[in-house]
Amino acid sequence: MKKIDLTTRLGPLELKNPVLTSSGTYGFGEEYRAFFELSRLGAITVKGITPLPRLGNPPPRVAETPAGMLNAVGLQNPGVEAFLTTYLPRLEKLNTPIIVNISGFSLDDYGLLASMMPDHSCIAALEVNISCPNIKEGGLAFGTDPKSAEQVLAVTRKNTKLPLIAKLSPNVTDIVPLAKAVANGGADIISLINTLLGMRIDLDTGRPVLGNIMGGLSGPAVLPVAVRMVYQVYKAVSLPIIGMGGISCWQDAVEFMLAGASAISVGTANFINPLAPLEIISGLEEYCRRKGYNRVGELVGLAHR
Amino acid sequence: MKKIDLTTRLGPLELKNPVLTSSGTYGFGEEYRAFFELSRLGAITVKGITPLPRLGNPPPRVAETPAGMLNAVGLQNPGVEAFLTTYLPRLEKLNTPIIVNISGFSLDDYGLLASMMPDHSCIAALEVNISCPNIKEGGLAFGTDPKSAEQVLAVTRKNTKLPLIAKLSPNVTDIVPLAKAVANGGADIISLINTLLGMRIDLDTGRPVLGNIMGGLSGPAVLPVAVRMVYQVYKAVSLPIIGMGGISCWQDAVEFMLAGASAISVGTANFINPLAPLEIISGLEEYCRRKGYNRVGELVGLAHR
Amino acid sequence: MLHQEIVVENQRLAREADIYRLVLKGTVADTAQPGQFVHIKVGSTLDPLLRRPISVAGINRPNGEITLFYRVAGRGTRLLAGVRPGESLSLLGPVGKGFTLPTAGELLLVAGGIGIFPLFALVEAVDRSQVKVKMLWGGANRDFLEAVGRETLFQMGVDYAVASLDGSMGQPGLVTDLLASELNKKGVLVPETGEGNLLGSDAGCPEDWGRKAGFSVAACGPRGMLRAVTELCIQAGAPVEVSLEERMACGVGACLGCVCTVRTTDGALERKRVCQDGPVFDGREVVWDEKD
Amino acid sequence: MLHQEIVVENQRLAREADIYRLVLKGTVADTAQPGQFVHIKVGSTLDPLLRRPISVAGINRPNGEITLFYRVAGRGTRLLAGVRPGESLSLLGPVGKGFTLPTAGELLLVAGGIGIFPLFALVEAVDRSQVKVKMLWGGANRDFLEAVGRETLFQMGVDYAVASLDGSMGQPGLVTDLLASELNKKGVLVPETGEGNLLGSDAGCPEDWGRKAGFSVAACGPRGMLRAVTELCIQAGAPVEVSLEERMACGVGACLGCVCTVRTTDGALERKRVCQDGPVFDGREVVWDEKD
Ligand SMILES: Cc1cc2nc3c(=O)[nH]c(=O)nc-3n(C[C@H](O)[C@H](O)[C@H](O)COP(=O)(O)OP(=O)(O)OC[C@H]3O[C@@H](n4cnc5c(N)ncnc54)[C@H](O)[C@@H]3O)c2cc1C
Ligand SMILES: Cc1cc2nc3c(=O)[nH]c(=O)nc-3n(C[C@H](O)[C@H](O)[C@H](O)COP(=O)(O)OP(=O)(O)OC[C@H]3O[C@@H](n4cnc5c(N)ncnc54)[C@H](O)[C@@H]3O)c2cc1C
Ligand SMILES: Cc1cc2nc3c(=O)[nH]c(=O)nc-3n(C[C@H](O)[C@H](O)[C@H](O)COP(=O)(O)O)c2cc1C
Ligand SMILES: Cc1cc2nc3c(=O)[nH]c(=O)nc-3n(C[C@H](O)[C@H](O)[C@H](O)COP(=O)(O)O)c2cc1C
Ligand code: FES
Ligand code: FES
Repeated sequence: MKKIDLTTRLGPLELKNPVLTSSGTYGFGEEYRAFFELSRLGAITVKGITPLPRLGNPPPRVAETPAGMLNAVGLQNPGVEAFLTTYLPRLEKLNTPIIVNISGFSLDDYGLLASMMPDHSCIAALEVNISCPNIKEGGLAFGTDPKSAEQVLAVTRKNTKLPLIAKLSPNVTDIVPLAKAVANGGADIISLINTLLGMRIDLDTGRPVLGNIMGGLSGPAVLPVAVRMVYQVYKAVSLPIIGMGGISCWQDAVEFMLAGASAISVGTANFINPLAPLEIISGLEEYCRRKGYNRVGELVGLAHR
Repeated sequence: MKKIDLTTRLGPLELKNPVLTSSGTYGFGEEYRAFFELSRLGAITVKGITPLPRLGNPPPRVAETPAGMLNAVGLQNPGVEAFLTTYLPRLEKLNTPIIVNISGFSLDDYGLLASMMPDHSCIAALEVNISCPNIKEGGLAFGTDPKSAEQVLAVTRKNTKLPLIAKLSPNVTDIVPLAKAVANGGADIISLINTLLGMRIDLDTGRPVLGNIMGGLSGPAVLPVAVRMVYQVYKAVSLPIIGMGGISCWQDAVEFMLAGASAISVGTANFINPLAPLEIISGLEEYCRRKGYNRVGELVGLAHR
Repeated sequence: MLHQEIVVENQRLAREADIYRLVLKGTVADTAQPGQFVHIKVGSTLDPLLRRPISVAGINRPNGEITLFYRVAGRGTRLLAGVRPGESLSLLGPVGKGFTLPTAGELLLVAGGIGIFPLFALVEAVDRSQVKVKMLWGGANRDFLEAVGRETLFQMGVDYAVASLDGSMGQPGLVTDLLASELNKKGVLVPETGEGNLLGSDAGCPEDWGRKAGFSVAACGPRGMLRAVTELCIQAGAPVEVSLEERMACGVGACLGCVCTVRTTDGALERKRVCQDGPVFDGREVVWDEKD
Repeated sequence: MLHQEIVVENQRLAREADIYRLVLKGTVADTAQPGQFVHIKVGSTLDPLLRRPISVAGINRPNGEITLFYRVAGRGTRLLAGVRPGESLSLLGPVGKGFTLPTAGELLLVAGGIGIFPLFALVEAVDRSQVKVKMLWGGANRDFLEAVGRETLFQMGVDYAVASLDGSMGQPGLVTDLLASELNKKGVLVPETGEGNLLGSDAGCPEDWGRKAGFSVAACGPRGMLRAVTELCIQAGAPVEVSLEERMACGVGACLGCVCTVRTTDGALERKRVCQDGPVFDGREVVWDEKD
């Protein structure tokens, strides 16, 4: 059986394979340790970290939708200090590259978070979340205005040597100016998509289901929107892309890579099938073998031919 | 059994019930005649009409997605003249209010289309489509820029006395400014949402599935996004709303009405269950009865309490 | 148009080929015509969303039964394969414009792979005391042909010839090779001029030999094959009907999702709906290269 | 943690109540504890998407079987009801922190409606030669109570009292009325001061009577009931464990979707995960009014 080269280069970031798990869906990794050896993952992206601890939004925080789900967690996290002292040491033991997702409410927040992240630990990159729809104070605002997005990346860049991933929001009229802006700001990699803003109403109570009224839509339902945005960004910007949004099987992963993603990330699908990332790794390998490719990287962007 | 008042008032437009069928999914009505008496519908919205006949996009034009579908029909239609001479007389016979969906590539197009629509026929209103994602020449551009959107409505308003429905695109950062703009332009009613831009790639060919590469996402998958936008527009603008996007059963319809829609429209669901509109009418009635409402209109916007 | 029909049988024909025969009892049988299809809701949830079109392959009016054959191609047909006798399925149909039924002369059927299924219904429907029917059929290899329908063909007692790509059954090669020999035998095949494309109009048809000879062709299979069949029939001046496939949504002509491009008699391009204006089209009007 | 288990039985208990008993054979039984749940994939497609949490109601280690009871509440449980013996289901679990198993004294179980299911497992697990167990159970009416579990309770031979809203069975009223009488009988109930809310801390507990009296309470049911039970237990100075429900996504503690608000011993608010830190919580720590 031919061996397929799965290593993946994303600008300054090199990974053993292109399959990641997504921020907010994989806790701090440990929650999924019972299912398989986590070091088999390309990387783990941890829950969004803010400068101060956050309680997040009141429950209910999740609602099901056709082939998707809404969440309004609201960035519940222990804050950067507890993250560094309590969680990071445990993450070191997972023996996998860690990507830390950072979220701020001001430019200073992003600068601070970036400056506090050690560059000689398991942290392989920072994912700059400018796109969280579940908080009122900012987040999404940074992600919908190209100028602000550029500034966030620039201030983050100034405060760390770690590879920077800019995570874009799909809640925009045109994704391309945003992608260009974060590239100008100094992003090394672009990840997309975060969740689409949605809501549901409970027929019994007549009130919105979520405690926070609106929430972020994820899961298979959003896949066609995500593939489209990866395709558009690949065409317009030369940075490598981490594609996500609804990926639940290797076929989905191939679709994202053909559209232009150099790596892919599994989020909501973990909730249904914790083995999804592993199945995707072997599915990608098998697809390359069947199609006669030697490296998984050869798939990237083929749909643009 | 208590009789529920289903009549629905949308500004200048009064309908016998709040259940419509959506443009592009219901042909010119006749296609669904075999299933039930079409006069039972609140109204039928016909396929988008342009000044000149259009062949539309090359096939494939549809692709399935999780709980949804993409279409890239590209406004295939007979053109306004054939519409008036061939189709309108047949529509008269359906004995149902007809809403004509009009699409243009310039302000003049919209003005022309509006001026050509007779105001003493079965045509009960014009739906001004400023949001079609499947054509390159315009359409979507009008729907994403508030100023253009306002102009389109204004020029249409000047050319007809018929009630005007502005159909908004969900492919925008913020739906509210668009809704305000069409209100300023002279819209009587707002309908939303049109389709979300998406794409799929075929794993066998490695190429986009759709002949037009990208297409519009519709069906249950988009429901949470649509409900959210109806909720936002209801809060911000005082015009009545026709809600649509993924409605496939009466529960979905109730959700839209609670969010703020005065009427709802069934699109993709017709393809799976041609009886869906009828089932929704009786489901709405039953829900009102159970909850103790006398008029279906009492549901509108309740989630905002 | 909308029917809830009871599954009488849903059985795999052969391990290797993943082909199922599905027999349904209900009212579609009353009106179904060869070449029409039914649009089936698979599964009870919102995913997969759309109905699946499957051709009517057998029509048993007295029993109120239709027979369908399907290949497990993806998620939808896989779900369909799990349905058990006694359960019911929602069908929309019968839909579409079927094959013309000749009442005299000769009918040549040309099938590629599983394209044979709708032709079964045509064989059944033709009055074989008046019309001479011959089936030409091509497939990958013996296993496939055995699994898919050799037995059925045999039982129908219809004259047939097969071709297989690997030569393991019948003549090695394509079904269009069989057709070419057949037309040659009849002496109606115009030698190719080498001047290229005869498709898309009657213009290229030098003489009406085939039509005069009183035979017509009905074909179903992959698009490439249908194109080749049409080319041969144009050379032979024979009427040819082809059954096209296209991805479908509504199945009733409302969404314009399933179009193919045709050239009308006045030369203009038009987009016709495979579900309603077809799936059976005159091969000559089809524009085989669809570009914009 | 991820198991494919075989359906041994999946049977409706009674027409009117739409409640099913599901028996599964596999390895969850080896480690499951009363109060834990399994997270079940219903259906084979992407809709419905999320797993469904169902409490473990019976654990048969020797046979490798667990028993679940579920009410058909919506699309997911309706699909579950269609699963047949011999088919298999994907389970994630057993998940969560279950009930504390007392080894002496008295255990009062308080169940509201279908909240009785997880308590069945607790009754089974407690060593009743050492611990006195009594079940208090409330439901709408006799039909419901008969359908859901009177028979099971009877077979377990556990001491019980029931209350029904319409008085058609047992004492008319709420299960919390039963609890109040029980606590009164024991003489541990502090008369209400009228000074309001005792919830959310131990501060309001005047004396540790209940604890000293060697009995504890475990409750499962609607949130309003659990709150009332907790209030009574605080008045009685009795330890109380409640099993909470919240909408869930991952079921493993990763998504923070299923939180409830608790007040830690130092008075700070915290959001704990029902799936992992619960579903069983100390009633006193739960913040029953969740606002922001
Ligand atoms: C008029 C008509 C009649 C048909 N009759 C038969 C028949 O008698 N027996 C039979 O086995 N099949 C028939 N087909 C094809 C059948 O409809 C598809 O194989 C089926 O819809 C695939 O569904 P799926 O969910 O299993 O596969 P999917 O997962 O949806 O797709 C699997 C593969 O099938 C292809 N496909 C999907 N939809 C269609 C479609 N509408 N037409 C063609 N290819 C498609 C896709 O390109 C994809 O590669 C017919 C198609 C049409 C249009
Ligand atoms: C830890 C835990 C243990 C449970 N144990 C049992 C049990 O032993 N037996 C049993 O019958 N039910 C149990 N439930 C409730 C059960 O999970 C829900 O009834 C089920 O998920 C509903 O799914 P559905 O698709 O049928 O309904 P849906 O269509 O999803 O929803 C129907 C109704 O159920 C409610 N609901 C949806 N999800 C949940 C949820 N996670 N928790 C509570 N309510 C929900 C919704 O508000 C809605 O009104 C438990 C829930 C939790 C959290
Ligand atoms: C419960 C939940 C929590 C999330 N939290 C975060 C977060 O903290 N930061 C972030 O950048 N994205 C967050 N996301 C978004 C995901 O990382 C991902 O971009 C999105 O869910 C789309 O991928 P999916 O469809 O595979 O889930 C969250 C998603 C979910 C479902
Ligand atoms: C096949 C198809 C064709 C459509 N054509 C039009 C159109 O011509 N004009 C228009 O305004 N909307 C068009 N739409 C959008 C629908 O009217 C509707 O806004 C959208 O599909 C969302 O509703 P649904 O999810 O119920 O289908 C089309 C949708 C589909 C699926
Ligand atoms: S499938 Fe809708 S027009 Fe043919
Ligand atoms: S359901 Fe994900 S943390 Fe509990």
